[in-house]
Amino acid sequence: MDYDQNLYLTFLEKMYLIRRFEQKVYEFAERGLVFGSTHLEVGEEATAVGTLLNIKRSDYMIATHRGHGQELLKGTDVNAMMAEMIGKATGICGGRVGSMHVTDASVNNLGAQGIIGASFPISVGVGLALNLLGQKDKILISFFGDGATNQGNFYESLNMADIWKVPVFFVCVNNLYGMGTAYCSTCNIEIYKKATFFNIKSDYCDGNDVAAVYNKSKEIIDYVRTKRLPALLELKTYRTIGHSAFDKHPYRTKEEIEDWKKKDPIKRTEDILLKNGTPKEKIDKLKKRIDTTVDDAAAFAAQSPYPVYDDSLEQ
Amino acid sequence: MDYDQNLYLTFLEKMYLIRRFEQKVYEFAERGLVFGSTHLEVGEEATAVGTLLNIKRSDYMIATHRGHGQELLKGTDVNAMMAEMIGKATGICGGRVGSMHVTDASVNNLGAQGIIGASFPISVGVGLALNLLGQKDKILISFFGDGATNQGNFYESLNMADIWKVPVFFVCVNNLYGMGTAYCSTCNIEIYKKATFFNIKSDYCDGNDVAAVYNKSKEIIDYVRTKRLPALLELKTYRTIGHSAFDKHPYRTKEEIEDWKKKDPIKRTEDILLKNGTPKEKIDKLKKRIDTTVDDAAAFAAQSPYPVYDDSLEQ
Amino acid sequence: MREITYSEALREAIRSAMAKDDKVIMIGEEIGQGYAGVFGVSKGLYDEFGPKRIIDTPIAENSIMGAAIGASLLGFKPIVEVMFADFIAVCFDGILNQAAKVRFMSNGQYSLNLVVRLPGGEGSGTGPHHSQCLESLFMAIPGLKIANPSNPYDAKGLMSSAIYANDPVLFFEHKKLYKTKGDVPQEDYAIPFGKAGIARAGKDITIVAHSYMVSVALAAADELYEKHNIDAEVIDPKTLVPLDMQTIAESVKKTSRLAVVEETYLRAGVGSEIGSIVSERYMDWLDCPIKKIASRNVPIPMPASLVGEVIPDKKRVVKEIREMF
Amino acid sequence: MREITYSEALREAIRSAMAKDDKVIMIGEEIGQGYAGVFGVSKGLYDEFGPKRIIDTPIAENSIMGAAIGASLLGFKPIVEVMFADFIAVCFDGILNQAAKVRFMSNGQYSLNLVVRLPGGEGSGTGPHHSQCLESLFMAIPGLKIANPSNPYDAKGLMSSAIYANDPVLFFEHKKLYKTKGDVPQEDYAIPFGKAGIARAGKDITIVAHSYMVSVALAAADELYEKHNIDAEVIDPKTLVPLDMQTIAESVKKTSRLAVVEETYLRAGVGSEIGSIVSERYMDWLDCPIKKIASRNVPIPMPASLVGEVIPDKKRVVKEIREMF
Ligand SMILES: Cc1ncc(C[n+]2csc(CCOP(=O)(O)OP(=O)(O)O)c2C)c(N)n1
Ligand SMILES: Cc1ncc(C[n+]2csc(CCOP(=O)(O)OP(=O)(O)O)c2C)c(N)n1
Ligand SMILES: [Mg+2]
Ligand SMILES: [Mg+2]
Repeated sequence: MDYDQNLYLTFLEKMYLIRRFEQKVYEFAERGLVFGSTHLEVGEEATAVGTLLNIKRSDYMIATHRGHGQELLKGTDVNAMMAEMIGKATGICGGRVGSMHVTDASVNNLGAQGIIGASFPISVGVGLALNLLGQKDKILISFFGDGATNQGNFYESLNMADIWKVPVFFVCVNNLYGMGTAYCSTCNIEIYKKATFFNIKSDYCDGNDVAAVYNKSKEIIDYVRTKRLPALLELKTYRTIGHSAFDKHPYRTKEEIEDWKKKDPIKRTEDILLKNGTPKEKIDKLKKRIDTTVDDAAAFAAQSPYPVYDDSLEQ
Repeated sequence: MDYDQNLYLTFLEKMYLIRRFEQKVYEFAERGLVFGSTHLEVGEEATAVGTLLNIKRSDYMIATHRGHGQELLKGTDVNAMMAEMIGKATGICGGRVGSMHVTDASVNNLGAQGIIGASFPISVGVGLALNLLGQKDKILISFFGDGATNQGNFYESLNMADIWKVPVFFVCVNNLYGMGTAYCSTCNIEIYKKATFFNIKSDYCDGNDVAAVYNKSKEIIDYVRTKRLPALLELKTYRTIGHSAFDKHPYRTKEEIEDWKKKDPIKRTEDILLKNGTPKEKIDKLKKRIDTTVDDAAAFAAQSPYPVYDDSLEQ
Repeated sequence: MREITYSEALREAIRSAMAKDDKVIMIGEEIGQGYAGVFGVSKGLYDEFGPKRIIDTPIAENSIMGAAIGASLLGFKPIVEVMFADFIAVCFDGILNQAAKVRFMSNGQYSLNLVVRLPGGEGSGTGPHHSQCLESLFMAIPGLKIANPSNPYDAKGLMSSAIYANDPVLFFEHKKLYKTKGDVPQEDYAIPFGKAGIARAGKDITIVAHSYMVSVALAAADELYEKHNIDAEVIDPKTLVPLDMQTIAESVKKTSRLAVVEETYLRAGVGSEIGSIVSERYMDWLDCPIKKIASRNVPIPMPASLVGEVIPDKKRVVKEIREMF
Repeated sequence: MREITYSEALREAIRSAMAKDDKVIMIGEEIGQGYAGVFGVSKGLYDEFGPKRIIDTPIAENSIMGAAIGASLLGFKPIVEVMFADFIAVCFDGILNQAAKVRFMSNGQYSLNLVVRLPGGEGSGTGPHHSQCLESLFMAIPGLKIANPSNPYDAKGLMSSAIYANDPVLFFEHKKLYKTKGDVPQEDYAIPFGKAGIARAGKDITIVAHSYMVSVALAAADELYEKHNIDAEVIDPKTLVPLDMQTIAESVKKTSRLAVVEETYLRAGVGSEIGSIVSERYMDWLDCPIKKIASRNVPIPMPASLVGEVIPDKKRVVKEIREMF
């Protein structure tokens, strides 16, 4: 693919949005305003951006517990996202469920599960429904982590995806760990290979190279969309922060973390832009704009009221 | 392997025992004496016999819902087996649970599950325990059907078996159907291949050829026992009767059934014995002896009392 | 009126909904080409609606439930057949953590039309893995509705409602009822959730029973009336969630006595819930302590000699109720 | 006496059993090399006992439960940590259909020593998938025991008993209790199952509460006493199965009033069970209707503004109990 400045500026804008958004979430968490735990994806932003820039608003999505980027990229309003993070009534789910469980029907985001592995069978069901509807265009993009692929559900659902031929794009964000457990200590098989067992088109790429993710996804999404068949893409990446906001991640070495920080997808993209002649001022301006968007969202969230209990919630 | 008349006579004796035992169970069922449903394995007898003749009494076993042969071959007393079939107090489980759930601790039969797929994780646990005990000899033989291999548990447990290196011999009795559903309509992968995905030694053979089953099992059991590693064997066979006693099996063609009846493992073994010079009278005598054993067991069962409820059962 | 079986009544409701609304589909093991349902409920539907509407699956309960949840999120109205209610344990996460919580967690952005058919109860020796009555467990999970028809008429009417309930419905059927017959109108009708029925009017004691136990309670009531001069009112809640406490209360007000008869277990059973509500709200109306007549806390055995002691039967109901007078 | 936390008390019981009996093992996610348990319970145990006794697993709850059941069949005494109680749904079949039924189905040939540790309850916004109190569901499953320590002393003593209970024990812990401190003897001791404790003696009303709600009930009792002249007796059952109805009954006999406070749901909750038993057997002793004070039937929300309305707090307990006088 030829170098396209505008595309790289979009990569940068979107990844920077996620980074800034999560920095704000972290600040809120430090101030004790985030209920429960929140899972940030610092270092992994290229995975959401590279894939979802190829996905239409009318496509469906199932995100993960580490899904802020996925949810923002699918198109959810930044203000409503931010308000949800701190449990405000103006949040996209009325503030009921917070960071881990964002659903946004207006952009066909079907909801993230706090139960690792639960999304696989549901994804098959969504694919089945698309088939039954005779859909020739819409697909589902279904995200999950490396750790999730050890749940029996994963394999079972891949088999179902194969025999029912569902138009589902399975995207594994492989950040090498599930909490404190290295994937390689839990399974001897590379993740993308697991799908090939089930005759499902499967591939992998550097998840910190946003252009690579973008190009690979474009190709696979095209396959899923036109062939109406499942496919899987494994994105190798790394979270340079802890599993949840205040996890000190002692299970990883400093060196490993520092190594990966050097591969930061945002930094890499900026470098490419600069190298290709984009003026630094242009980049600064773009960032400034995002900063304002996020600051405004934070202000909006902070000023919003908490939800009020009402008896109609009883079931 | 050289032809060994005694071995073939043993094959015949054991397979004929299972066949006669199940004919009696069917008779009891016709008379309304079997509670619930019972799953017969007419046509599949070579799978239990060929494998379990290589298994020691001190080894552990997990049988299936179609497990009469497995349970008899592991060494459970025929009288106690028969009494269990019709829910008598002298049954191996006090008559409480009947045909589908035979447990016999005295021969390390850990119990059969009525829930398809439930045995896989338990098998891994038994293997784990054998490892923790530092066992250098005992292994677990764990039976299951083709249909069961579509449960997520199956794959999950194979992965665990691989990473924990458990001494478990997984034996798939592939009779081509799970109830009325052909395996080939539920999965595009051959079963023995599924284990190879997980780097587990795996093989298959004609499940109606008792000598083949015997020889292949011998080799694999030796591997599991000495290497202390998991392995899988797929035995291709067929039940020439219905799924449960009174199932009219309309989901299969007459031709298919008749074809398989020609491959009956008992008939095949008898033919080999006769061809190799064993006198027919010897075979008849052997059968007669089994007939008496089974008739006696049936009489014992019929005469035994039903269990009596007592409050100590409350939990 | 025309008599049909409980199985046929269920099928009629499903068939009619499928004919009118192509979003209604069935998903399960052996429901189409294999057995047409182990209890024959979907007989003929595969031929009529084909493999896109009557969806056979591998033995993979998690995928069955996931398929239903996913399809429901996209506007379908799936009817899942879990072959035996006991197998719901395999896909319990789909029930507890996904289906039941979709409406709440999405802040009402999504809600599910999703019927989970659960053939439960003991049926002549089906044993510990194929006999359980699990409805009391599920009462404790907010976000689910629970239907439990006791006869063909209710089976058809409750199914018609369940398909459009706009919340997941656990539809508990009973093995011993499938072949029972009763009057069922040909035309469509819906029985509302949360409205109990009076299966037998009486003045001396209120017996609440659901599913198969309604017929046991009715048989006991006959004997109590004929032999012991006790005139029992038998209430059939029809749905355990929502539960029509008003009808139960009105009956208790009249009779001053309450017994709950159930095949679910004694501990934390339906009787515990109903009994405790009555003692919370209507204690003054009671002339004697309530009585819970339920399965003893034992896994369901196979032989009749044990089953008869574990699960309530007419004899036990009569005996226990006589003790209340 | 020495004060330690609830987490430390649990660890002390486990550590001591592991040191004395090499059949005692732990199995779970992140219990060894990763987090040493998300709530730190197994801290240091991996270093002391190594990977053969503190067994880390992939994210695969079915295999965790299966590993424990299988090992237990061969004589081990596994202690499973299910990271959050909510995740038991993933391996529910292992609980309902295997573990709970082994003793019965094998006719006593096998019985399981198997402790399933279940960190439950709401903890400052843990939300719908990480906050549930599910103990009432499991009360309805014969073959399981249920322990629910409310303080460090009980945590240690009940754990010591649970490891040798000879039946599967669901050991419900509570997120809000892990860091609470209390007096705990250094030496080993076991608290028997089925023996309730009197957390506060009183004469005017019996409040039954378990797990974290004991402290809420105690705080409410203090306020009731100081501000409203109501002297409440607080009973902590310690184990819900077996349940010590005798201690509860003796208290009710004395106070003539009963309230049950719980974080489990109102519908089919612990209060339903206890309330119904009291009205069955001890109705005459009651001066007023029983009261069930429980979580409202809503999935557990994240923000405090909603949680405070769903789960009982001191204010609600005081208010509801005052209404009983
Ligand atoms: C069924 C279940 N088991 C365990 C957990 C606890 N848990 C939350 S996130 C997580 C790690 C998931 O790892 P992975 O899938 O690689 O995603 P990542 O967090 O690395 O993005 C675990 C174990 C859970 N939420 N659900
Ligand atoms: C979890 C679960 N789902 C469904 C069933 C119903 N069922 C009993 S046997 C059976 C078929 C099993 O097929 P297979 O594993 O091939 O064994 P086979 O009966 O052919 O010997 C099914 C679906 C069950 N018992 N448990
Ligand atoms: Mg990961
Ligand atoms: Mg089969």
